[in-house]
Amino acid sequence: MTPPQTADRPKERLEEVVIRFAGDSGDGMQLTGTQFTNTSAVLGNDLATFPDFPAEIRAPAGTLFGVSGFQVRFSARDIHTPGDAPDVLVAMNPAALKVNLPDLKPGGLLIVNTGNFGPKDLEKAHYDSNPLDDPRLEQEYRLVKLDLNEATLQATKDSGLGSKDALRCKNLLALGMLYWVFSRPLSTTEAWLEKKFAGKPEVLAANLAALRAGHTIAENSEIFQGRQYEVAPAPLPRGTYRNVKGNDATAMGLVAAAKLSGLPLFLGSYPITPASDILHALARYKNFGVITFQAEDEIAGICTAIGASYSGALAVTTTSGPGLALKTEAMGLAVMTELPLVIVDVQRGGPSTGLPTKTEQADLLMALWGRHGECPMPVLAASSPADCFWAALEAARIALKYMTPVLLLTDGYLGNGAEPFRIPEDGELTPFPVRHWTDPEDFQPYRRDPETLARPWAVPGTPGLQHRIGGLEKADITGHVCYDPDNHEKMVALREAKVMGVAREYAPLEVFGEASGDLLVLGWGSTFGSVRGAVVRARQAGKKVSQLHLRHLWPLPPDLGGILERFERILIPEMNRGQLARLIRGEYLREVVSLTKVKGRPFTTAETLAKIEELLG
Amino acid sequence: MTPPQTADRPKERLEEVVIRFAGDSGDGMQLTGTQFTNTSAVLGNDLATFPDFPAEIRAPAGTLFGVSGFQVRFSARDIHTPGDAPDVLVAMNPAALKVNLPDLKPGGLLIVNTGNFGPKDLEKAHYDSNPLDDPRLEQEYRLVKLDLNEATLQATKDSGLGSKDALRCKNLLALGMLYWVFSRPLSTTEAWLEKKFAGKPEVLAANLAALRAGHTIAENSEIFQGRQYEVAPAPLPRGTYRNVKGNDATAMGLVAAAKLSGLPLFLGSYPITPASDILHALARYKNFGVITFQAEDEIAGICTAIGASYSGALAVTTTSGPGLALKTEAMGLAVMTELPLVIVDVQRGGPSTGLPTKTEQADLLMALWGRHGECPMPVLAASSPADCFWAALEAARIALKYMTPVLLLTDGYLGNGAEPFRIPEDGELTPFPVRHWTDPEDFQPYRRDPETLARPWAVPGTPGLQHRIGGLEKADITGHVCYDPDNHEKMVALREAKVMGVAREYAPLEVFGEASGDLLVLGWGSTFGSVRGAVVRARQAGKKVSQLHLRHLWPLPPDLGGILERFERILIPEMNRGQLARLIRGEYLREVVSLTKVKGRPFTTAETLAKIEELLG
Amino acid sequence: MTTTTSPVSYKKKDFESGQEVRWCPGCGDYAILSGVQQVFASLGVPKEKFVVVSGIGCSSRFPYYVDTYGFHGIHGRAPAIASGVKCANPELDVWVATGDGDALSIGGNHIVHAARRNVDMVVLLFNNRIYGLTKGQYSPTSEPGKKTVSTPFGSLDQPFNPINLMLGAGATFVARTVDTQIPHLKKVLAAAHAHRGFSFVEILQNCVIFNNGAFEHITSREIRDDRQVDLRPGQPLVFGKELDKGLRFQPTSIEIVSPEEATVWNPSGRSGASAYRISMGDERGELPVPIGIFRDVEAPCIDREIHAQIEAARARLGEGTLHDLFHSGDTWQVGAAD
Amino acid sequence: MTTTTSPVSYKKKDFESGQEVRWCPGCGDYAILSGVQQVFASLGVPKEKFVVVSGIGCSSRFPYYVDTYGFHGIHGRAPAIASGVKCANPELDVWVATGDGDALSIGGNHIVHAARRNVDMVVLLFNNRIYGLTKGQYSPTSEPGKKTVSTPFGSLDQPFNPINLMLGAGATFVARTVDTQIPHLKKVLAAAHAHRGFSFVEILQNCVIFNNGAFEHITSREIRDDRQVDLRPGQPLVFGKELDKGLRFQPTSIEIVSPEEATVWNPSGRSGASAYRISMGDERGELPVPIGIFRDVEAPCIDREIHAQIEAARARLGEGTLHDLFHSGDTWQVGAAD
Ligand SMILES: Cc1ncc(C[n+]2csc(CCOP(=O)(O)OP(=O)(O)O)c2C)c(N)n1
Ligand SMILES: Cc1ncc(C[n+]2csc(CCOP(=O)(O)OP(=O)(O)O)c2C)c(N)n1
Ligand code: SF4
Ligand code: SF4
Ligand SMILES: [Mg+2]
Ligand SMILES: [Mg+2]
Repeated sequence: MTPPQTADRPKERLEEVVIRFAGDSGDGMQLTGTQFTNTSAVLGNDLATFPDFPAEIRAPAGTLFGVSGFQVRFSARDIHTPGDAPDVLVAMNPAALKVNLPDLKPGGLLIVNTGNFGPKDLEKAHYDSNPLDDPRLEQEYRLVKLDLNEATLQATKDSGLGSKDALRCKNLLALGMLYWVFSRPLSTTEAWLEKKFAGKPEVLAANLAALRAGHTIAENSEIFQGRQYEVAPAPLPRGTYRNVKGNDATAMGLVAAAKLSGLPLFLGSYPITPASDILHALARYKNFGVITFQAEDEIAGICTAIGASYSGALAVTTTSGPGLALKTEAMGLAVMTELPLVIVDVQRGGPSTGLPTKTEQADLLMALWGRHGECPMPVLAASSPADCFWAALEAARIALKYMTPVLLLTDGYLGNGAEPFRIPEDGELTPFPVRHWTDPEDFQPYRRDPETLARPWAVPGTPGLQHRIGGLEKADITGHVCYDPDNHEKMVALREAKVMGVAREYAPLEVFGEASGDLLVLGWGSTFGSVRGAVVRARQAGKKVSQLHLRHLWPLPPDLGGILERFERILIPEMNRGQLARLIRGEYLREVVSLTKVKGRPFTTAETLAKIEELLG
Repeated sequence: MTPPQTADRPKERLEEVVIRFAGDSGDGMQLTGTQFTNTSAVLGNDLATFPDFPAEIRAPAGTLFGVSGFQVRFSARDIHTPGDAPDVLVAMNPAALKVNLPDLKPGGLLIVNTGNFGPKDLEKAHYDSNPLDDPRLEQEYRLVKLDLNEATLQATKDSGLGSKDALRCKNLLALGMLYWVFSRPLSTTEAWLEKKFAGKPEVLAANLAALRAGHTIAENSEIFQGRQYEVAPAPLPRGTYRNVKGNDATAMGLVAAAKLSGLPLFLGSYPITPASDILHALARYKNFGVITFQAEDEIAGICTAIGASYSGALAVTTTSGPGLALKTEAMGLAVMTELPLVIVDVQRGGPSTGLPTKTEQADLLMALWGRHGECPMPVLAASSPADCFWAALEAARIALKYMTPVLLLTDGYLGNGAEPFRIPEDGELTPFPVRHWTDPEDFQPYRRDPETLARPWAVPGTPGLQHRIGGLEKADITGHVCYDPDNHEKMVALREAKVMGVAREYAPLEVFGEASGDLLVLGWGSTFGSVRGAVVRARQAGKKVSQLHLRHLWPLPPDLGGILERFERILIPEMNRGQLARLIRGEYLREVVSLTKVKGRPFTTAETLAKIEELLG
Repeated sequence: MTTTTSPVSYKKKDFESGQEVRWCPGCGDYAILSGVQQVFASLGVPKEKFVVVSGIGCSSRFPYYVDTYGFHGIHGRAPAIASGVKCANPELDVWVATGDGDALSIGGNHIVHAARRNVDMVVLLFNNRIYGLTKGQYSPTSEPGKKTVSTPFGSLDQPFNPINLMLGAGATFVARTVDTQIPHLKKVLAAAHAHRGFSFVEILQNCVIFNNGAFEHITSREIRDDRQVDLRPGQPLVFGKELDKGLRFQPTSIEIVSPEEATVWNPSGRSGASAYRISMGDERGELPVPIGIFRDVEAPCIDREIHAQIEAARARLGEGTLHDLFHSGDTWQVGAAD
Repeated sequence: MTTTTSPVSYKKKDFESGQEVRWCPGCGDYAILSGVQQVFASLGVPKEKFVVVSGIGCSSRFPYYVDTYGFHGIHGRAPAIASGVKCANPELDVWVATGDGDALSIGGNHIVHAARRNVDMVVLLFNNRIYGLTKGQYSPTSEPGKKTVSTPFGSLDQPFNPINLMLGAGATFVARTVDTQIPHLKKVLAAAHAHRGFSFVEILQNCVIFNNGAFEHITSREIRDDRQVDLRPGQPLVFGKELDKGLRFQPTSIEIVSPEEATVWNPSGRSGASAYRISMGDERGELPVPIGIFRDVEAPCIDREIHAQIEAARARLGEGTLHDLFHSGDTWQVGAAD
């Protein structure tokens, strides 16, 4: 948003806007951001959001490490990331200002709650003097100073709420202001408040009053110089949309897979940031027949899932890096017993406990090779919050079809971020009904389907199919324990062939841009959006650059090698130290340029673009 | 051994002989083989042995899966493997015959205990008729049939032992016979028996009687046609030697490292085949100040070791594949806290429980990349049983010098196999005394040594150095918890740089054979011996082939790339599906030929040779 | 544990899998196997409903020898795998075979959690006080000072008392029996099966190879009547060859008394405090070692509760459909509405 | 736990690390931190000897705030890390800070094994009956039916009673105290420290954010005198505002009686059966909740025993040298002998 130089009454049309709400953990910034998002979604904007909250539950008020932020980008175009730098920053206190101001675009709109700029607040944010007194602030940004506390107390004084509780509504007041600035209706938020505080009329009244007061203040006072903006709906594919967070989309994908396969869904999991939300989401789907089992640890999480898979359920386990590490041994058991299982790893900053609330893509090689023995497994990755739905569905489908564990990689950025999700239309999702084996005629637990190499799934309770499985090497066909050297080699090869066979059914890869050129930007996972943004801009600038984004990390798509050959150079941006690059080099003996970032933060479009420009001169 | 066609009184000289003892688990084959080995060692032969026992503790007598074997190769030359095919097979029962006969060299000496060839014995071995009645046996092999049971009962009848116990001595009788055939003295075994059965005079008498009877029978009866052999001492480097199993050598290397560093040794471990013997060996070194802590599981094994490392000990944890999988998460903690730690993985057949008593090299990629987040660690491998000593010593030295966990890979073949070990002479081992940090002056737990990048090792109990470490990302220098994006990237890079820096001090790689040529056989770990044998023979046949064997798998040696360039082709034999091959391809963009074997068994020299010949035409 | 299927009649051999049994000759596991097969045949449960889950160890080979569904898992994780099996399908009759190392060393956490959750299964702990399969290291039930390959100078750990550990974890059925006392074993296993919920049975088992005679002082024919007291629900605590001795609970101790004065055993008190007390024995080791049923109380089983909760949700909200799944939040239209 | 160093005098602030404390305002952890710092200052142990080890959780942030050696480990593994610290150097004064999830969910096995081995350390279990750090899932000590983010329809698990679990594991010192009762907390921690061996202290801790008031019914000022009984070694079991009620042990139950008739509390009986009994309470919940010292018995500590065994071996065999290491088996010469 680059506001025009002169103040004008008619609404200005903007292509897109990035707003960041920042305040204390207790200031309700996540809620405010979510409300703004939902309202904008209903208006038909394309959207992407990214929350960024502290590792602490309730860090002490006013501290720098306690700042909680929520960024939303809403657009009249098709967008793929929550945006690099905000156009608008709402800073509820000095700490929020200090942490976030460096990101605000020059000339951006800066809304500051002066009510929290007392000496103590400044001290907690390690400010020597009041930054609002610095004249440069007003020169560099469009500064709007308002005592939101005071305004909120005024607005809510008839609600019947004490002043402490009333003050809590100041985020709604800020929201109301922004609704006016960006020409959004209050109705979505009003409806939500009415539902949420149905039983608490005083709280409801106060919140509604604050929201409306914000709107009125913005409209009537001169603080915004009457400048109001509009962002038109985006030309998204037609359909019904909802906003989804990545973790919720993963959960939905799993439930959809259960429905489409006709199996009950079983989740064995142990809470861990940033994966816990998948557990939380699935726990709510009780009337969908979903079983969620909060296990004693990650090992029990996967082992209960393996047991449930043996019992015939669509079994899933969800975790993040440290938990994936703990599941390693049991993943081998799932490979050996050839039971379907979906393992979701929502990657976070490592190694060890690392940066638990931050994002990273550094579990890729572990997902591929981090098991003892020859232990192959399909590995998939989701590329956006809404894509988590499709990726989870695909992971489950492969697991069931091939009788194999499948590893799905997402990350903290995808899991917590949100964007609009087009709801699949009736008939768009093809059912893949799964029938357990029931025929006792010459049943052999390791006799394979000739096409998929899947073994039959015979579940306890089925008469006549009693058999034993386990982690020791299995004899081909019979599945008996077998130490024979040749059988071992054969079974190792069969397990490998089965997994490699999954690649046969991939749809052809789609290159964005020309099918050959100077540079291919090859990516996987959550870098999709920033790469797309950068490639679009580089192409607009006339560069011969294309983008290829991988859903399947193992087995690699059969047409990948050919595509790589058609480009002069390959650039691989990753939030790690070059793990996909290592895989591609080893697989295709192809030199690649690795762009790495290990900061617990996603790439910005600008960073990727800079690298493209550097390479293409 | 190719026995000459005519029977001759003077002893025939042989270059080398491979003997395999095979019988029931209860027949004492391991003991018999070990005694033959020790006696031959004292005679100065070069030696290599390989035991091969069933997964069952005491499999039912006479069954095929209960056969226990022990192969020893003794030689007048420098040798590196226990040999491909035996020259001599001792078969104590039909099952042992059936399992082992296919391996015996044509014309080889076959000694069979006819006392165990009753109908029941034959049935248990799934023989329809008595194989001894098949005339081909006598045509194809030099068959010696003797009722060892009867002979043993005769020999021991004055010992005072009941016949059931007396029969147990039949392995000694067989041993006595072989001692005569190969001109070995009885004294080593006699002395050993006297020590072992000091408190049991009747058992001692019976064993001695059986041993001597075997010798006498061989000498006086005509069963060996008076043919006696000699194998001269091998021209080994001068020095004092002892025979060592790989696992014992690993234990000795760790104790030596403790002595040389001046630190107490702490082992936190959980039993698992084939690694348990390292625990057993270390548990005996109490008067060396060694602490062995048998933990509740592998996670506790490594966590107690990490705790002990924090307390200032040389800390070690030992395991095999499934256990390594479980230690994955804690290995990340050791990386983040930058504490010295040696992790030994005695690889076995996988995936999952796999083939627990068999050998494999399929944990390499897991050792390199099998941890969440960017989690680098030096990885070493031992190449022969005796080399386990040197590899363990080196692993400990690196861990202490660089303040890092180090992973040492051996395998079941190395761990259980044995060969002569030249005892280091006084002064041959350089001490590397470790001094914990004690200086409180401006102490910072993450201030690094500028050369090694190691952080100071300040141990609890040291006044003035109180500090906190843990798994969250650390601020550079201070080690405080730090979520700063740039610091994270910096620390990831520093940890990587520290590990990569280890390569600076490697000795130059030594190529066996010319420094360039048509083919380089590149190996790691226990394939060393079979590759060496094959390369020697190919070179004798005039091929331009050389061998390079890697001690350091990560970081890779800086001179490796240059060496690879000097060969037309690279062959990588591995007991996996091509893991080193993948690493080399990715690292050097160099095409390689992968020779893989996943049978739970080591490569034979012949297999490697065949591939070399195929490649070189 | 109960199942809702109609009774079927079987013979022991119907539960023999035909796989060659690979334990050492003389191993106590053989008798246990035979006892379990007899019990299975007697329960009237269709054989396809049985699932035997195990970890790793000699004892964990158990499932291979029983002709039912079987899962030979990984070391220590059998209770977790079994929890998954049972919670996914509560109609199954789930048994766990595990060793003292498998269950109490590496698997200690899973077994206490399965107990706490009261997952409806029978756990058979083959306690030979040693690691058999890995060739003789001491285990968490080995006596202190034990010399083994891993403790050549004698172990320094205090052992667990498995009964107390399980009582402490809240197990709703806790019992002990002996490999060589098959009638007792069968009686105890039948009771364990009849119990609805988590049933833990410690079986004293002889490992002839690595710990031969470990329980001789309790189980040998000559002395066992004096060294054992069978905890029989509703029966007085009497023991001795002639049943001529009894045990009586005092406020903070247990006394040996005449059979008439003996306390009547009640394993169904909610607290399990008496079970704990009798299991601990006395300081001087004079009291006989209890076998039989320490605890047997009713409590909700998580496996059934899970499904009940699902049914309740379905009853209230209707079976969730794909449409519900997608439309549970705010939605909006792009393009023409349908 | 005892250390052999000379006493030193400290103030509480000597144990403040100066790191910004990052718990939620009002969290019970603040009071516990302050109590522990006071206790540390009072023990006469040189501060460099203290090592505080933790796992992961809000409570596991503890080591950062105490100016001693500290190790913030990984989730659930603190007892194992601490066992290594202590066994490598028994002179250290080792403390573990852990939460109900950290210690009893993922870490359940390590804590029972540390207890069994009697590793000399003090374990502080911050029991808030919830997962704080991961934002409010139920924990193994949460009450059944609890609605949390991971159990929106109510949890179906039965909780552990941590005291019973630790008694069952054979812990030699077991106690309970309360975040808001600092004098009691200090008294109990001092006793835990004085105990030579594994000392387990459950601290009832309020999580203001996710489980506010979880212990109100036991700890609120108005009712706590009637709802708590302090187990004081050698003192009668009395309670009530006016100490006007007592508890008396009966053979299989506990009665409320007059103070004069109250049983004198003895936590040092080997079996721990009385501790188990009083911890279980009664079926109707009428008995007050015990705090204080449940068990306190002497037993060998593995950390010291390890070193004693090494010393004994050294005394018998002499300190092993490199030469001994290499020459312990048969050797032979190649080439001229030296
Ligand atoms: C992860 C892992 N760690 C260790 C082992 C090795 N292991 C197999 S069984 C066993 C212990 C067996 O003891 P127990 O459970 O008492 O069974 P038993 O053989 O005595 O019946 C061990 C340590 C393994 N298979 N997997
Ligand atoms: C291996 C692993 N699994 C899961 C987590 C996530 N996690 C961190 S703390 C915690 C539970 C915290 O609960 P509790 O131990 O009761 O501590 P509190 O925060 O309540 O003090 C969990 C599940 C983790 N860090 N590591
Ligand atoms: S080692 Fe022991 S427990 Fe294992 S099969 Fe043999 S006798 Fe049985
Ligand atoms: S979430 Fe609860 S336990 Fe954690 S710091 Fe906040 S109040 Fe304390
Ligand atoms: Mg055992
Ligand atoms: Mg908690």
